[in-house]
Amino acid sequence: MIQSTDEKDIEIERRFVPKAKDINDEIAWAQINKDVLRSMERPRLMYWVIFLASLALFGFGVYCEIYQYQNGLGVADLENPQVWGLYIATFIFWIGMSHSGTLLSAILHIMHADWRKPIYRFAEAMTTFSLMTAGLFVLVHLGRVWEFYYVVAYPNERWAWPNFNSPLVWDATAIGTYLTSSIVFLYFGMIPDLAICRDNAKGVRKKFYWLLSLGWQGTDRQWANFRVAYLTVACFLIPLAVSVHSIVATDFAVSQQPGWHITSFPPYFVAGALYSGCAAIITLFIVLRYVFRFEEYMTMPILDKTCRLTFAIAMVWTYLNLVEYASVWYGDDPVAKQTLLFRATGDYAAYWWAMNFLGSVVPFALAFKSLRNNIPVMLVVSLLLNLGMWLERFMIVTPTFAHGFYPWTWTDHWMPSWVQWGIVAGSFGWFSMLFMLFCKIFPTVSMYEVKEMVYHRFVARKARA
Amino acid sequence: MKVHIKNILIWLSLCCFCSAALAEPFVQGGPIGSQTDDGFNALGPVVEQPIEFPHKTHAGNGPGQMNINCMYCHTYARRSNVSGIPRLDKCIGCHKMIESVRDKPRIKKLFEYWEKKKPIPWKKVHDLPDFVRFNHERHIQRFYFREHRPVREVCGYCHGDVGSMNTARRVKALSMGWCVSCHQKEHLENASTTKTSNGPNDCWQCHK
Amino acid sequence: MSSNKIDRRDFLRVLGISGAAATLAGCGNTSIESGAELVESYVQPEDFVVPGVGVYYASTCTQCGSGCGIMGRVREGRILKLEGNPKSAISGGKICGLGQAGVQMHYNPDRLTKPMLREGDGLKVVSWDKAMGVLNARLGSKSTLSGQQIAFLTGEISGHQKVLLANFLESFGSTNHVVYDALSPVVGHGANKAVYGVEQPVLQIDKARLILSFGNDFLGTGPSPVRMAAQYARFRKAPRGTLIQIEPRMTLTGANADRWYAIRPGTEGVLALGLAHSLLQHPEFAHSIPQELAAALKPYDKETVAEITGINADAIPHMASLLWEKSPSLVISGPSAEGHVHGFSNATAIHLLNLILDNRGKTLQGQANHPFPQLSPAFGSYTALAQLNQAMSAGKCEALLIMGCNPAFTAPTFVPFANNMGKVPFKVAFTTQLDETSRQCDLVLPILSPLEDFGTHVAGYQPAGVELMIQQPLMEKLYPETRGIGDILIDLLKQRKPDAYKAFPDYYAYLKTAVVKAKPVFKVKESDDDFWEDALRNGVLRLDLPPAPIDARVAAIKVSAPQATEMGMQYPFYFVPSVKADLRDGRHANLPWLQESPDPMTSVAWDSWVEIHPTTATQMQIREGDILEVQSATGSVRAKAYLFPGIQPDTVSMPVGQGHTGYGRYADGIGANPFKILDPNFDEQTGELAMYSTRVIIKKTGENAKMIKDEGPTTLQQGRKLVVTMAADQAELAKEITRVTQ
Amino acid sequence: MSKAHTLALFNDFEAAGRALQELKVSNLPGFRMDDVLIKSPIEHPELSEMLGSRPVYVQLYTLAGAVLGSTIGFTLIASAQGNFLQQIRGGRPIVPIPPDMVLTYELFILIGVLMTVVGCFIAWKLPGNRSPLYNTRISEDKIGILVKADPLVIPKVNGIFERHQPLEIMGEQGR
Amino acid sequence: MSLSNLIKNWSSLRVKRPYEGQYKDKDYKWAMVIDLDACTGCNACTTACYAENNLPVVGKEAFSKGQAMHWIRIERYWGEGDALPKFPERGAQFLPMLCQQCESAPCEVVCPVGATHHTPDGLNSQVYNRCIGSRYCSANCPYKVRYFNWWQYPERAWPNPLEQQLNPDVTVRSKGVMEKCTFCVQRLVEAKNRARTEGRKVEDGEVTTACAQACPTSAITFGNLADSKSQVAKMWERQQIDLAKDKQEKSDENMRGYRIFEDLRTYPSIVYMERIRDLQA
Repeated sequence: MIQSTDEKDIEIERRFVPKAKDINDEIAWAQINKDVLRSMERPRLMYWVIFLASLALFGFGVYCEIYQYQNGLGVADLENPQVWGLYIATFIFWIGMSHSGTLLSAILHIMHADWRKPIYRFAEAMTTFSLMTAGLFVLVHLGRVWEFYYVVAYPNERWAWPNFNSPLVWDATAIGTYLTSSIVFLYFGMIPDLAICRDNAKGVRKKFYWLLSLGWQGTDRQWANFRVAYLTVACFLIPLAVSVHSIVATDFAVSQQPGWHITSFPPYFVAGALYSGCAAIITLFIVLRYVFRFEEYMTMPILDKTCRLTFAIAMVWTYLNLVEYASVWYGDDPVAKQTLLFRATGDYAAYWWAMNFLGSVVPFALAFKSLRNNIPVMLVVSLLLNLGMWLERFMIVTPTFAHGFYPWTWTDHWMPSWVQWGIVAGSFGWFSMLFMLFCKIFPTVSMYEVKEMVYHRFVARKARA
Repeated sequence: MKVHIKNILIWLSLCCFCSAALAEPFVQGGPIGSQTDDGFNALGPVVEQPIEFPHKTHAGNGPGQMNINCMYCHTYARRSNVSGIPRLDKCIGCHKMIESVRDKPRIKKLFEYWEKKKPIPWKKVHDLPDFVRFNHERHIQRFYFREHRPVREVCGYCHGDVGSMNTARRVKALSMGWCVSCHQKEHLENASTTKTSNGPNDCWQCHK
Repeated sequence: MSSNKIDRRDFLRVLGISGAAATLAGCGNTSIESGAELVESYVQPEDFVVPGVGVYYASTCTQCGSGCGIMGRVREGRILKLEGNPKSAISGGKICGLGQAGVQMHYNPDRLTKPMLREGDGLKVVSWDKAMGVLNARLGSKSTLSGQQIAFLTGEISGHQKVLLANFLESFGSTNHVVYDALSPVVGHGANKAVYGVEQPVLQIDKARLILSFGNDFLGTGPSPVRMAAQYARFRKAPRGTLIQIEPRMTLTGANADRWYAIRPGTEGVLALGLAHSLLQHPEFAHSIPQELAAALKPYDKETVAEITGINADAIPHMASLLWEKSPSLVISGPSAEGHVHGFSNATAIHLLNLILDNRGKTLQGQANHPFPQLSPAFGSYTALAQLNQAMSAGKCEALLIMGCNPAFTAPTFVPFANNMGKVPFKVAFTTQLDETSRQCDLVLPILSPLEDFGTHVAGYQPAGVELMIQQPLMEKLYPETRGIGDILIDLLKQRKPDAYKAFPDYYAYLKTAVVKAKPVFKVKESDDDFWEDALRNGVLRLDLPPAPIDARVAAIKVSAPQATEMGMQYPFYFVPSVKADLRDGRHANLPWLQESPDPMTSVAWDSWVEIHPTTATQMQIREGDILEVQSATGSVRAKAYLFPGIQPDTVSMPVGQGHTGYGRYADGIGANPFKILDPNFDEQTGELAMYSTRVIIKKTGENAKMIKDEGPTTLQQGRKLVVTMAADQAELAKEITRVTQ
Repeated sequence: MSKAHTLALFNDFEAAGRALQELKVSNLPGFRMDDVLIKSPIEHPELSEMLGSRPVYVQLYTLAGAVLGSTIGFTLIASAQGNFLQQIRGGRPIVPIPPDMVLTYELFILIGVLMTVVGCFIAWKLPGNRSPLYNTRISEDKIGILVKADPLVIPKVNGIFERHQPLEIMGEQGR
Repeated sequence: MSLSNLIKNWSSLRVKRPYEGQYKDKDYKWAMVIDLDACTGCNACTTACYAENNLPVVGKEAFSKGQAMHWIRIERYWGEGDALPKFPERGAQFLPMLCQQCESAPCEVVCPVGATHHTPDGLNSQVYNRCIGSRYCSANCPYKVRYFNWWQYPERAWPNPLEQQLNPDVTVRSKGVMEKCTFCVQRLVEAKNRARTEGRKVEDGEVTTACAQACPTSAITFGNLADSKSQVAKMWERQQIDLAKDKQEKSDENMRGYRIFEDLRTYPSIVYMERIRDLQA
């Protein structure tokens, strides 16, 4: 019973066959191995350009952080009450970015959307690295980073525990859980591919992959357990991802501050997270496709699908955004209303309007097929969407501080100092550096899943014929 | 199937053990005054003092030792936050009467300071961090004056058996967990009652 | 104080502390360290000295002339904090911010620690022997100086220091004790003297039901702000009094007024006469003043007055009606009314209202008769400085001794004091810290801070009875090479008049003897030593004396026809220098707490600013933070604009006290000095500088900088219920439980 | 009794399937279908089905982990909150249920995920020796069938393999 | 210990505060009344606080960036109503704003390390050496009365010998630590210890805060709300303010007491008394 000849099965199969050809299903499996493994060898010049640029950015960020560490957070021009600045805004941004990996690998996996297969690996890597970046921001943000271990719940000679009521502790736990689970998920799903690497590597690399592949031989027992475990972890990961960003939202929503004390914040944050993550996937899709010559795998139809998904999420976000405004506007809280009005008309109005434009209007570019298939346009659009999403976070954090409950301490014109910008830029460098390193060490395209994809399509096509 | 259930049982018991260890994380200290090992012993460094003061001779209760009450010299302990170092004229008050040891090098040094009217630069042995407010007065009042515990026991709980040392040396960890381990114990309110209470658990009682 | 009568100075010496250094290690260090720090250890302390326990000593605050009694908290030999001394009626156990900062003057990092002698262009550190050698050579027994060749320039000074100083000058045959105060109260004193027969009548603020204040900032910069604030608090309790303040620029007192009127600067007298005119319409008051005076008031009808003063015509009869409804009332004049060319007549016109309303003896009383008038303070005046300046310029001054004032900073441009100092061959400054004036001197002697030195003070304004305030050291001297001014003077006097002073080994002995000599006045039966100990313990020697009556010299009040001030087109704005209660004339600009303490009205700190009315600013298109050039006929300064609604629209205002150039790290380079743009206008009667009569023009420089202020971008409550105001007729103060001071 | 291994490599699933089918019906003595392992670059459930039921127990571990995570999570957090240094915060109860639920939820997931993976590793019998017969082409595109059987039967098995055009047959003496 | 404690005291660990009559059975509940009609805005309290609590002087640069550290600040508002009047005819409105020591403080819940919590005396405490500087408390404070050490002040603010003025009873805060008004807890602890040694409770008037002590008009009254005979308790009662209510039911509308942002359910410990202006004048 190797292939189904049953008419009914074919019928069902056909209904789900996409019109566009996601991938060339006649591609040889050996070719897949060859193409992907090639990406881990000597790269294009562009790789080095990106890598060195990231390294330089990261270096500058490190310099800023050392400067800030030595002199105190005053160098960041933070003040009372503008106490968080870009750090928390960017923290949320990176946390949000991490949600795309889960979306692609877990949600779409459960829903059997197999077009995700060539691109989910790097999305997952993005999840992991953006979480690591977000974690860095927590540390950068702390006034006494050398005492950060006070947040960790462990028995100690002080007999003191963290405050479990604090959303920041929930944050720490949730992010810790998410990071651990993402790394486990990324690694676990990579084991068959690591075996491929092991089988094709030499020397130290072989030892390395040998160790990591945990003796994978592709036996039926391994596959069966692997499938179940992978699916289970994926199922865990979906509520986890939702909970993580909901918890980040509670950082704001549980407080009483105007502009934060909004019930719809958790779904709003989750939608924003998926949105920015998808936009980032488009960006990285285009970059990887070019840098590693993955045109065969990261095909235009897949980009098209990703863009359509992004557009759908953009509309969800837009809706939730409007819900937020509406609930404040029609709510009975004059202070919250005042803060909303300040966002729209005050010193930060330009950013607010830009955020709404970039977040809700620009994604309409994704609605046009001709634009979707234009790679340079998509690169620009995805970057703009990301900028919009970053501005969203900035507009959540800053105006509430600038125009909160207490008029005496309003800071209408506050802007961050170069140190903050430097650290934010450095975080992008750090992320992209890690990502580039990952691409050199691990297969960016899931070989075994692409093989599966190719195989199933091939079989289905033959059956149809 | 069986092997899996066995594995799971091993894991479960391991986790239960861990959780019990975490939920009940700390061993109890001994009762106050006991010199027993309460798990918070930490021998501090030897501190070089300007005069190597023999606590053993003054406060020890062995033969030939004088067994002086701690608070005879450390007079501030019962009325101030700090126990204080004895004032110089206190030392001189006795030692000008004791001719027999007058020529000992340490006593000579003492009189040198006295003649110059210079205070002796004693160094702190039990130096708590600057954000901690430890009140000697309250502890002495509670355990010495109301509960009538022996002075060696009351002082010795934190300072160790000073009567067996020359210059004092820290023997306890003085960590927060140690303080709390004692504060959470039930202590008699005074000598003539069975009513007990524990130390304050208000952070601002000790942190300033 | 102690049983074995150990001497106070011995006590400080014998304490002999080691290891009392304050620690800066904050909360960063969590480790237990052994042997890193020293224990506080004593040689032979008093029994009550317990490490870890603070002890309070009484003394006297010298931060301003009010003479508040203070208590200093001393621990481990260090003075930590000052509180009010409840035994003194002047402070009543309270203290102002200025007084609190006394410890910072004492611990100031820029304090002078060693004597300095001029060598070429600069001052060089020398030993005391050398410094005293120079001083003795010029002023000692072999001195060739005599008579008015020698001048001693001080700020407001009282008590035995003043006596000693006079004795010192007298030994040269000189009476040249020049007292200078940039914020001189002399015009007001003169007007008081002319109308009431006393220089400083006691204001019974708490007894008044209505206070009408013409620019008198008695809560901020008055003669005794702490005492008056306490009285003000009682004034506001049931039955609640009403405060009306009339001034061109809102002072702290104006900010607390029930009704605040902005008046055109210099026209306060016109308004007062207008009010008098209005009051005389009332039958009760119609015959309270001589007929010819009443006739002279005829032209002061409300329309005329309103046009001149810029105050709504209807407000004048309204105020008058309030004045006759709420009796007893109290009408007071203040510096902004007095600092004009016709300031004296402004003040007398204001006093006329009190006479009409018959407030004498009710809310306005004379000070108790002074048993020791020689200790009373000498008040500084501009004229004294101008005369000295003239003498210096003419080369008649051979030796100039300076203490406690800084004319190089505060003197206006047309008194080139700093330049003329060059013409004086020998200039000595006695100071705790180098300032602009002492930097010009040949010899600078570091004196003890007020918290290290003995002294006595008698406040010029004695609110209840008479208090002789005792100042005593609160800690051992911080720097070994500093000496008390008293000791230096005694040293010199011993050379000048050996017979009279050889009995006193030092100033302490002199002071003790002098105070003990006053024992009979206080009618106590203790021994001399006990009396002295008690005086030190209490910090104050009180005499409960009845208030003296005051006169009503209506004849002193001259009424001319109402005149409008001319509107100079070249300099369209009135210029009102404002005084910040913390910095005064700038002598406290070196104290960081006071620099950081925001101005109550604008919340600006660490800076100078130009207050300008929002309407005017809108017309001139000035935004907050625009750097303006304020130019008078005399000079110009630059400062940031601050849009301030509490100011008369034709007026701009700048705070004095900033703009130092040689007064230590906290004062230098902060703001601008508006003393330097004051015009040479003088009071017609007393010849004093009319500080509030300068006219300026405002020029935009096109630059803009961030305002250094505490408040946010809004000055409104934005609908938050932060400060809620209740109408007085709704409040039921009598039913409330309140804390009544004293 | 020692067993021997043999591994046959096939070009595609069809060939491997046919070979398996034949093995299944061959009823060779000293050979059990349980001892057959398929090694393939991708999962092929239909092929695995032919080997008979091979249950997966990973879910059990998941369940155990999830239960443990939630119970430990709650007890740990609540007892830490209820220790001697208990302090009221923000007027809330000292042991507030909603925040503890949030944290319990996270621990439930964390330990669930970790136990799942650990369960999978246990099912893979890690750390243990892998079968020595392996060909790197399996990870590329070939399908291998590994048979563990009585050494005497091995030639017969190989014979069956030979009938289905294997690419290669590897043999080795096993334990 | 903790697990058994949890089981033994489960019901008490589940109690929410404040509840009515919460402080009747307690020894201390520190509270304050500030009479805005008596406050003249003179800033004496601010300077007194600097002296008592080792507040660093941040200097011109930091002050201009809004990094000032005044635990008690005097705010000045202008009249509100039909737009801004041409002149502020009724004077300025001064408001001394300090930590309100909320019974249900928004800052306490959110501190990740529990550096701020509620003491049994009803104070909102801040333990400096526990603070890691996440600044969440400040973000969540509606009154914005928490101040963060943006710079390493110990070296900057007290050049020798200014550091000798430092109060040894109060920690000098290093960079990265949040701080705020403590109601001069060092004085309270000292008074309580003294009282306990003498076997009594702290009496009314025995201890007060630096600001209340300095205030020339005695606008600030400080005391123990749990002691019904204390001045503060009497004032609260007469002003008809109940600590445990978020909306006061006053039978006498003319009583001036109110609490700021009461409707946020922070249950502040400071009652302000309305400023009075004679509108006939």
